[in-house]
Amino acid sequence: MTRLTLLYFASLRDAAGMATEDVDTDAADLAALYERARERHGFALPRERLRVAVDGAFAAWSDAPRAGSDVAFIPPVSGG
Amino acid sequence: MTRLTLLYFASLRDAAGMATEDVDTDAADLAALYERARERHGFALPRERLRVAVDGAFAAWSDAPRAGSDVAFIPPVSGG
Amino acid sequence: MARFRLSDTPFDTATLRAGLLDARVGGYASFEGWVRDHNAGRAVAGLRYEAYPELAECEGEAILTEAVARFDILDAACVHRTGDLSIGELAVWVGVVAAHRDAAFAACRWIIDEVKARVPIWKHERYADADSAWLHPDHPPAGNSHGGEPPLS
Amino acid sequence: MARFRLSDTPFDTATLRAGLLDARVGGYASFEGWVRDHNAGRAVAGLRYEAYPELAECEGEAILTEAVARFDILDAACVHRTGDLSIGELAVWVGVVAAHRDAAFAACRWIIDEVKARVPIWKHERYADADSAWLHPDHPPAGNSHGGEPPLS
Repeated sequence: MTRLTLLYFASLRDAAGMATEDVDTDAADLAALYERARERHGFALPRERLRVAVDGAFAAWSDAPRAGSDVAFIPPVSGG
Repeated sequence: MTRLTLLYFASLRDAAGMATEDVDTDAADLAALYERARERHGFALPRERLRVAVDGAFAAWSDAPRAGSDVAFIPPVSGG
Repeated sequence: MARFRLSDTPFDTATLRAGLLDARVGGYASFEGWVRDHNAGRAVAGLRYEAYPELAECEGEAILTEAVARFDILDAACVHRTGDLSIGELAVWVGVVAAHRDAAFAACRWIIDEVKARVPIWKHERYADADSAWLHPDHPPAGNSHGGEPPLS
Repeated sequence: MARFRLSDTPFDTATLRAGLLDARVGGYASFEGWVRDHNAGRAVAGLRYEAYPELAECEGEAILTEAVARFDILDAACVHRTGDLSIGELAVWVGVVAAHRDAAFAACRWIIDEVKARVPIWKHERYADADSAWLHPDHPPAGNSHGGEPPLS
């Protein structure tokens, strides 16, 4: 099991009811990590509409979860 | 003979050595009026590169000179 | 000095502009996004911008560095507000200086488009009818050719 | 109120911008032309803008009226300096407000191009080597398809 922290923003944070969540996971990659969070919190956004970042840098969904990292699921942005 | 005032700007004014010139002319149109001023002052700019304005509004080279009007020869502009 | 930054308080564009000007500058193009009273046909009462600050600053800086490399410009900068904003408040400013106007306009337009598409900032609109919503527009994430979902409202 | 004007003294763009903003505005695009220290490879010491004021104001106003009709914008304005300017002085400002940025950018670009092509204002550059020249660029006069002469230097 890998222990790490999930970061939620915007509608994901509202749906989860929290901004961060510490989890122990055996997900093989970041994609699976999101799918589990999505089931747990009922996120409306499919993974295809998100990006993922690890420790403040964009990452690939196929990356393996790293122990102690911050994993942020980035919903479609709307700055400007 | 038609009496009117010519207005010179930028390089035309420098070449003429004056900003305005009162003339009596029998030129048939504004084009001929410019050609005579060009001969008189040695203007480098051919008429095709100029526009002409009468009393503060753009006019056509084929217009007849009007007594008492201000005729401005407009060299290529360079604002901005 | 950072070319991109977030600001959780109102900021002055005259100061920012002055920071870009020097004797080589022939043209300054700028764009400002302001909070307007309507969006997509709904009366807007105000909004909040939330950012993922570490990633937003990193991604914003990357956009401006790329702009200076891609376009024939002298410098460029961008500031984006976060927090609660009222109607008529400044949300984002982009300023570009160049010798000539072609490059200044092109870079300014490119920067605001990239900021809107790539920087992790989210807009939460409060409507006059007391409803509110996060905006998650339907442009595909960068580097992803999928994304054909309807916008979340 | 006039949308276009000439100014024989320095002017403040923040005041001009404030005059364009209201609650409907989502985007403000602006362009400023500044006196730079070089032009066409020559070191410039300063310059003078001369206008034919009656015709310049009339033609400038016509351009801005046309911009408001052609583009989906809320308002637009332009101020052009006349007289003697030093390096680093503001020569011209264009500001455009719109609900959306596409129209704001397009109109701002169109206005400065039209002002440069049509408004009877002439630039007289003084060079570092004590020479000076009127600039009469070689774009054809509006409504005239001729104009293939080399630029006068």
